[in-house]
Amino acid sequence: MKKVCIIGTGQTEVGEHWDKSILHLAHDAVMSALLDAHVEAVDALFVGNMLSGALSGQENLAAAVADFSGLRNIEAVKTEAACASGAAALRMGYTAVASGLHDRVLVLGVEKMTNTLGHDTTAALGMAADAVYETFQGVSFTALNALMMQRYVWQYDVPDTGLAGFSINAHRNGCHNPHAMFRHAITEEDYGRSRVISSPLCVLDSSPICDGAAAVVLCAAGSSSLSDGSRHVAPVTILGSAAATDTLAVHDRSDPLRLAAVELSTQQALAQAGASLDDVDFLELHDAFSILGAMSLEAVGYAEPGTGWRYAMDGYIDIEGDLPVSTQGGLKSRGHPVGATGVYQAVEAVKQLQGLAGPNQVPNAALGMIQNVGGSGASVFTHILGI
Amino acid sequence: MKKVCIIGTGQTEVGEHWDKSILHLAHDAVMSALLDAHVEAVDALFVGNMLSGALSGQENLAAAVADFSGLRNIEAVKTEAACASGAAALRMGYTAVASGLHDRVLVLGVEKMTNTLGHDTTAALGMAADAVYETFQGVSFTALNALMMQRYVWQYDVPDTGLAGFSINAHRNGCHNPHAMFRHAITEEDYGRSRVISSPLCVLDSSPICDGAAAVVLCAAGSSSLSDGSRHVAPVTILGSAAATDTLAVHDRSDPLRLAAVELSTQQALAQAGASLDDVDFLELHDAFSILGAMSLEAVGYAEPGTGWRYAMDGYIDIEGDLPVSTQGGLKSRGHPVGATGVYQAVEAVKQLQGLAGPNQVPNAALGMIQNVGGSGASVFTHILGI
Amino acid sequence: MFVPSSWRTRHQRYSLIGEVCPACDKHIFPPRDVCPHCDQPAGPAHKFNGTGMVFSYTTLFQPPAGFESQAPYVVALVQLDEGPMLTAQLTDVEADEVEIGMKVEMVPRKLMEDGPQGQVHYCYKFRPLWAKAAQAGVSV
Amino acid sequence: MFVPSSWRTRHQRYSLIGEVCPACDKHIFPPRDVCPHCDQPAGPAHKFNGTGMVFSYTTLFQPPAGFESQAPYVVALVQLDEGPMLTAQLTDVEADEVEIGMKVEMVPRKLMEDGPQGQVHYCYKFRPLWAKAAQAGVSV
Ligand SMILES: [Zn+2]
Ligand SMILES: [Zn+2]
Repeated sequence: MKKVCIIGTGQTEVGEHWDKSILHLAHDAVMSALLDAHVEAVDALFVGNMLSGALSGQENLAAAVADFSGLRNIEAVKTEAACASGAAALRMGYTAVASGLHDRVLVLGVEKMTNTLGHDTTAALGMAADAVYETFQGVSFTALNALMMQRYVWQYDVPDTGLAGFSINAHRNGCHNPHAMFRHAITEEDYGRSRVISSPLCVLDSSPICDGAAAVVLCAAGSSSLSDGSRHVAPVTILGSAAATDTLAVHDRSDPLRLAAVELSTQQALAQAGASLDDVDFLELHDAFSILGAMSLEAVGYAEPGTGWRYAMDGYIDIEGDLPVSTQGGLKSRGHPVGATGVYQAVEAVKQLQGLAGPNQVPNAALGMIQNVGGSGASVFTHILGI
Repeated sequence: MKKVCIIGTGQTEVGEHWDKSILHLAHDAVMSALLDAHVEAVDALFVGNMLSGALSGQENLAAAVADFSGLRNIEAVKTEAACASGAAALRMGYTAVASGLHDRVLVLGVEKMTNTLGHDTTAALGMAADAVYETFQGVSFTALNALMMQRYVWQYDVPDTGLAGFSINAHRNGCHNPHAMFRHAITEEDYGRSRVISSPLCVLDSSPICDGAAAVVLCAAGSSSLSDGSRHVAPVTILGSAAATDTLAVHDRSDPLRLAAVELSTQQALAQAGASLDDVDFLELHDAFSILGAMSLEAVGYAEPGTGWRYAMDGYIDIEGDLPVSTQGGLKSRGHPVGATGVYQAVEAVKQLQGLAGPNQVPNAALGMIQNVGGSGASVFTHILGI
Repeated sequence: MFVPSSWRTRHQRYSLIGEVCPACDKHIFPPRDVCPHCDQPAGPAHKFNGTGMVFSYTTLFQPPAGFESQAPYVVALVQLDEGPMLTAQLTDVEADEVEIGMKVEMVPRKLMEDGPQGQVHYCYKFRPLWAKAAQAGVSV
Repeated sequence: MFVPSSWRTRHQRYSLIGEVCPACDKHIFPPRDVCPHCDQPAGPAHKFNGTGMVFSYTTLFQPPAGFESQAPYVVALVQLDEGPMLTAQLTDVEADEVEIGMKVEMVPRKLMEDGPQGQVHYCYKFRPLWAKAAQAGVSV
């Protein structure tokens, strides 16, 4: 297999883009990434997206994006793995280049969520869960996370604002990310006063409904694309790429508080990269809800079961901490445009590794892990990037 | 790149499976393919599907299928390229094995269309076209094909039942395919009397709304999977795989009667296979509508522009003809369960190459081309299989 | 919910019909083609007795489309006595009375309507087990 | 159609606002970020004069959801005088009077309603060009 590099990144601000269609958002990210990579054309386009059908009435999305962005006639495919659709596209792009099939590909994650009313969007997001035995019962996607959180808090005796640390950290980091949706800090008191959406889960446990698009250009190491003299930053290498699944429904897991697919894909990605958890300088995890932050820290292997929440409370995940997490605001503060999130994580990791992360720069960051979770843990993709 | 073989196939009967959910259909095809391949496990699952969200309320589909079919914890991704979603999954599976990333993968195409009322299904299929500038105008997907057909018939002076040959051929072949939805022959008179859906396009120009699932097991040549002594048929090799796109909207093409992406992907697939059109022993083309049959024969290169329809009238595409087309009934007679179709084509091509095509066997078939078209020509995947 | 899907799952939703695996004897709900415990073909139908325990619960204040008029309502992960867990609404109980470990029993109830002219969907819900005892005039 | 999408495309749908490419001078409809002819950034707004020719047409008898009450109706590929082609309904004309090559002109018309309480959507439709002449009392 060929070594695969990321040679350019692009991203739109995450937020409510009432004036932009899904194709306009996609185009903005595509153009920034091509510009950043100093290339005009690519061999193929992989688009991560979950909800273009439900929320924009548009399928055949990858061809639509290629057409609208002037990438005429190239191969274009959309990948769907619920909230992990973006990382799925990254992995398809990685595979296409690693195989030698293509020399240079573009990976795009895009989601347009502000086309519909709140409860329609809520229902559409529910399609990530079991349609008959979860969603049909009136359970929202948020409620599934609330069910995990309620049990977690009970089982591990977590105090009232015990999970606040993930959101506080995310918002602190998001303040300095010009592409983040929320750029204000929050306190434990704010968290404590936050409105409950699905008990015990509150607004400040939850990532927002938003629009966004992010893109990366991949090419094979040693490719002529890399030798362009005009490039002034070092390319980042994808050292590990892995995917795993778990039961679709939370209730079908022997332990609903264990993210088995996170565990498995982490181990596979680390093995491929020849790295251990100690080598990871920062972690972009899938903090769509605080509880996923805690359970992910445990499943990845940094924390024992039931202790993940403590790590967020004692500075461990700060930019200056042992393991910086969600360094550009994560899903909570940067925002979680569902199918785009996995590619935002890649864009942010590239900037960390290139030393371009601004006030949120992790000192001497050489190895980053990014993790994108689809559904309540059913589809998980882990990538390890290095410089 | 590694050489990729197909070592097992599975398919459900195409039809109206009121008693089966999308997951049950998927499971049936998955199990048949694993059984046929004499393997119990695979490394990854690629699922081609367009409408699971709109018509079953289920996304995260690949994880759902992996879970329901007992393929627990493996990588699973859904690919969407409208009606070409199945071939997109085949190409992703091909790439995963060719790269060396996986030794053995399962490619599934599945569509469940009989969950909704006719006009809702019609609207859902319209998502393959431009949501704002085509579908929103009240144009169905069928109507877009009717627009191409009307112009074609006018521009090339085609007689009233001039395009009948594709459907007649498809139905003749479908008679002998136990998995086909329609197993009755039709005549030119039947065609002439057929009810008009969108003028001049009639029912017998059009593939049916239906359910179905098909699967193939891929593995790397030289893999231990291949040396299983219990296998009694030779594996088929994927000699060429290519993808191309065109404008999403028919009205955006400089020549709306030219399928540019068909042309491009055919040339690329042939080049990779080191083959020419003369080497192709049979062609599974995307005859969702008769007009696509005619235009495809032209874009692939067998017929001059405006003459494709004649080839279907004079025996050229019969099983005994120069270029057998839609040898198991094609989309018209076997049926077109949208995202499953590309994988049905692969299953049928494998059987032709293995000499297992029964009454529809093409003598000495050694090289077959299969082509899957998404939207009105926007996404096209061409594969060349050989034995 | 789509009408054919509603029809296909009626036995599960009205009567908690699942399976017992012939290979490993584990109980399975909902029925599957493959046993999730031993990967063998799943087995003959089994009607669950309908009693279980609340594994977790939540009160929804932002319901998805179709459930707007019911909010707030309580949804739980219920572990059935025979083993499997499922997701279901709780009924006949105030949100603040629910706790993890609470014994519950299945009752078929109206779940939702697909709009004013649409199909009315029924499904299992669960209520506190003492309700049955209380109805029978028996103390628990 | 989704309300924000309807708002975003109002100028195109009510007034046929497209673009002229500053690099290659070609006319573009609908507006795009990239010129489909020369791949340069697409250009300033251009209001199309609204006349064109039927490139192809079809009468729909099986309409998609939302258009049931209108069927049968005629949809055409219309080539605008300035070059671009678009897909639109024909109006003020019987289905059997339509032919390829027929001159047409744009008229804004009601396209559909999102249900009895939903938004009413307006859009360009096209009618035979003689209608304009006839209204003005001019023979063509
Ligand atoms: Zn078992
Ligand atoms: Zn131009």
